[in-house]
Amino acid sequence: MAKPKVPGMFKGLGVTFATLLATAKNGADTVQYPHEKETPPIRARGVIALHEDNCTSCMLCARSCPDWCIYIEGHKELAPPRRAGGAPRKVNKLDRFDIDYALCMYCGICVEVCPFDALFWSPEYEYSEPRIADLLHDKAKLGEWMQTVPEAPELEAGAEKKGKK
Amino acid sequence: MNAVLFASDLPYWLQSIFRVLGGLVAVLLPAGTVVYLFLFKMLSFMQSRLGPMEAGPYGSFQLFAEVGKWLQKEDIVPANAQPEARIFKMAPLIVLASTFLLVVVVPFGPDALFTDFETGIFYALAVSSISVLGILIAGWASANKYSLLGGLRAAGQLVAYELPMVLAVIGVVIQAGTMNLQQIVVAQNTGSMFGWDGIGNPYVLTQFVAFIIFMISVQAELSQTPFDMPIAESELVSGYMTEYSGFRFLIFFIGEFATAGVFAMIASILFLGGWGVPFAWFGWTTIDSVDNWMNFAGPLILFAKMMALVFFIMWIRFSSPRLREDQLQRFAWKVLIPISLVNIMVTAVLKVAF
Amino acid sequence: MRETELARILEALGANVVDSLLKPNDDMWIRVTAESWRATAETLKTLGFTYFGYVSAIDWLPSPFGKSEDDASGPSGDRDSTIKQGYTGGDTRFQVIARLVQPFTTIGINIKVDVDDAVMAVDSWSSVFAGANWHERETHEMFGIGFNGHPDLRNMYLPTDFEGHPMRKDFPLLARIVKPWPGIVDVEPLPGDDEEEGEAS
Amino acid sequence: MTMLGDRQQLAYIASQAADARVNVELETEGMTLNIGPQHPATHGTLRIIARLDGEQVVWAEPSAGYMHRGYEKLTEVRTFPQVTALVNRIDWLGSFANEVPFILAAEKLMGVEAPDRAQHIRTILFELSRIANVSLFLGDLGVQLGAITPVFFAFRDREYVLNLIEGATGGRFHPNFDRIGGLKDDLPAGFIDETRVVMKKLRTFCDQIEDLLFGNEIFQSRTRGIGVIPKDVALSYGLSGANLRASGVDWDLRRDQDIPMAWNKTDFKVITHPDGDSFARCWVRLQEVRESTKIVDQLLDTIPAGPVMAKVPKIIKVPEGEAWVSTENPLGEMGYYVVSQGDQGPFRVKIRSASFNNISIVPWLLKGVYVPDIITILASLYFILGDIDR
Repeated sequence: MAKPKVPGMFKGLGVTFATLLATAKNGADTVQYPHEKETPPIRARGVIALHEDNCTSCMLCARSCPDWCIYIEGHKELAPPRRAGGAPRKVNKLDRFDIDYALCMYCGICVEVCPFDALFWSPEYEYSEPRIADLLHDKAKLGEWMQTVPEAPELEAGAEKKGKK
Repeated sequence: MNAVLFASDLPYWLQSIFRVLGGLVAVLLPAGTVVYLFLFKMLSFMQSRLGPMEAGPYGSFQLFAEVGKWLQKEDIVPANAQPEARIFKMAPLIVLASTFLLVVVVPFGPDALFTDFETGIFYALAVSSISVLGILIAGWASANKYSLLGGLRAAGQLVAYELPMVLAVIGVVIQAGTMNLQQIVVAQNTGSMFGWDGIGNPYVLTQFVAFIIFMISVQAELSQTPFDMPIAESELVSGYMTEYSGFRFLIFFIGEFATAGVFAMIASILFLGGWGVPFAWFGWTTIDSVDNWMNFAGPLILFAKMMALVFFIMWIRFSSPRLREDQLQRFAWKVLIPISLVNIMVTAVLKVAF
Repeated sequence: MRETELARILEALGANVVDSLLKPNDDMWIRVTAESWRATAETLKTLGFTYFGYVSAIDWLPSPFGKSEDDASGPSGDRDSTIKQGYTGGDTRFQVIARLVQPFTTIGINIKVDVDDAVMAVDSWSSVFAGANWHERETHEMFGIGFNGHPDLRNMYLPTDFEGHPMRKDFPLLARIVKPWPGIVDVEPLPGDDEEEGEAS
Repeated sequence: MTMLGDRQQLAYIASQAADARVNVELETEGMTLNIGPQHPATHGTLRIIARLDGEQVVWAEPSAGYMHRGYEKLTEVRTFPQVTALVNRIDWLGSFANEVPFILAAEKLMGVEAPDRAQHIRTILFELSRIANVSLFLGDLGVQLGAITPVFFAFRDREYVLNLIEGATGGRFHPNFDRIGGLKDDLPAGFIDETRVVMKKLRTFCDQIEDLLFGNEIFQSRTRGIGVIPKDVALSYGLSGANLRASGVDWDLRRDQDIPMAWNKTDFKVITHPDGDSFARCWVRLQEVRESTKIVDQLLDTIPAGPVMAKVPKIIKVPEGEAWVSTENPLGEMGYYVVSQGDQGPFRVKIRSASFNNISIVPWLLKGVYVPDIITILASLYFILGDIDR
């Protein structure tokens, strides 16, 4: 039915009153944060997790990070040969892999550019620190984040079947 | 209260202490409930959120938390307001004083009233314009361009809207035949509509135009949203209150909502029959025949009517944008005042005819 | 559609156009002489190009601090500093570029002009297009190109007492020099051949 | 749409003349008011120096630059993927819409075109970021004029759109989802049905705002006839987007330009308004949000299957050349002039953002206006500070 031509003021009052009843009846749209927590979607870029053994300290992520917030130090050492009689392999050992989340802008270039799939996104977001220096997550901390990395979500119908990370 | 007090012939100083405590309760209690119920809860529910929920069950102690917060905040006086720091500090007290002076004349029950002025409503309207002084002083003394603009706008607006308020009240006074608020309440509850005295004769029905004008002027006196040019937060940050902090801002904040409560009480006395229910229901004929329990039920009835009126004030405040000050001045002078004059004339003619 | 439009423009501007380029279903470029800069604006406006896009400048000198991956604080001796202009050529280091559009056919045209290194100034468009006022102020403070006839050529973004023109290629980007780039190492060759001896960081 | 009757215009001019006569008599020296970088009405840190005579503005001049981050200088030392991550911080409310013209310019230089499915998803996310951007404008408009409730409706319904964008791209505000040649990933499962539900919510949001704000007589008296911009002045200042369409210029880059996006596969109305005043600009934006929801619905029905990434080498060196691409961003026409000399990063990027031109008209517009109208006009022009200062 055509809406009655009510003067604008009262239509406005009607809208606010209707919202008052709606909120009273079926609850507010807001989430009471500390008590109820909203789960972020699977792909949310919360924190970067490092899978240490994949990393060969090839510095690709450090070079392509726009904010230069990845600091990597490694050294070369001899690792036992793969095959029994083969020569010992020279392997890059990772000493230090820090990401400074005070500088990071969560663009995701490092995760994408890493040729060895050592970096993953995890939707974890509750890691704020009172001291800004503690935002420099070292290798161990980044390793801990690995447990929170979810499986890649399955894709919408009609998508090519190659779910990248 | 008078009867109770006089009967036990307490020394005069003890009576005045009771009166002071009664005044505090009569002003702060409505202010507290209005702030909690409307500003915290109703506003949030109208915006599909729950409002404060942390302090106490359903956020009931939020107001005490806020008061605590403001009290422990530093009370800053701007540097270049130093020469008139005394005046700067005095401004909020003037605004709050006008509220307390206003509540003195409000009757809560047949005997439960502070004073019974013969010219009650005349005194109330005169006293309510003191707050304009406080706001102008606050705007000027803060030595800040935005509060100066806010203060000047407030001066223009509050003066402009006192006229229609006074003229609306004259309509009621003509119909009631007296300026004494107690008599106005009695007149409304003993009168009868066309012979049927089922609901007494609340002036909201016969004086409906005056009621609308009075409510609009109250909205403007409190500088609530359609008329909140003085505290236009999107332009003047918060008008004359910008430079205040700590418990001075608390006084302004409490003043704003206490005045809303007290004005709503006066409006309910003038138009909705104040503390009384139609006397015919209980077979009372005059004020002396009203039973004693009315002294306790009266304040509650007045409180309920006041909350209903404040609901309307706040409802309009939360859902309408702001008028520009030349538009609201034009609205006051060219629309409200002529209509209230016409209303006075019509009431006078009808008063003479019947 | 664009061909006829370009022909109409060339015939209207006549000698002022030094060079023009039309990329099929892409865009049109013309380069005009410095003296005819304001005249071009007026004639184009009469030809229907009433929508003012922008006015800016390009500094064609390759940056002495090297490309994004090189080490900015290192010596800049071996980097080539030959100036190569883009479309419709040009022979000076600085070029002012502007864009106008016909609102109803959305045909746009990019107009370039060479800024003589000695003079470092071009006529101002603010009398023809009011929007050019701000753009020219920004170009002046960023590149140091003067605009004759501009009402007030104050700084748009930078503080009034800022010396130097940041968008010039030889203006150092301090962030790169102050903080050494974490990737300055003899970079490990791409992971394909891991036998090759590479000194890690 | 009501024509602004010439009676109304005459009344407005008469009232201005009357005030002018009054001012001449009581010649008071004016007051310079800094609507400073720290002010609730400027979306970000814009400072307006206004010389007042009483409540009326004699002369006003915005001074930008408090948020200047030097984007064009930064792009000279960044590679193309890094610039995409950088560039969606210019107009941070509709940030996916910033990446698209830059990536299209790079693709035009490379001679690569994104596959059909990628173009569809790009257009959907483009329209979603427009809805997120403009719905916040509708709420914020209420706050500028004093109504408290619309802004909460705006934030509540915009949250659904942001959750959609986060679900698909990973970032609510800075998706960084575009790559040269296509998109980083495909849509997560269940995205299409969720979007349809959200679009219905957005339409009810538009009706609520229309009842709450646009129908209100006070709102109309505050915005009709305020800040009137005639058509030719708008064109010569280079205004774009809803500000231009509200002055009666029927020009929408989505319909009039053929760029490799999926707009030409949908039919939508381009809304114009003859008055050119503040009310017209706000009204045009409200209708555009409704049109955007219709566009997204049509696109959701016609998404083709297929890959989302064209054949592009991993390390991209864009061949030499210059390209200009501009799209109809939520704030207006945003264009990139990318000059590349065959490296991993661009040689020079000229970022033509919409709000820079939209705000350059403010000195002309604010002459002889009341102080509250400054806020109304700024609200109706709708600029984002990052867009002005780059």
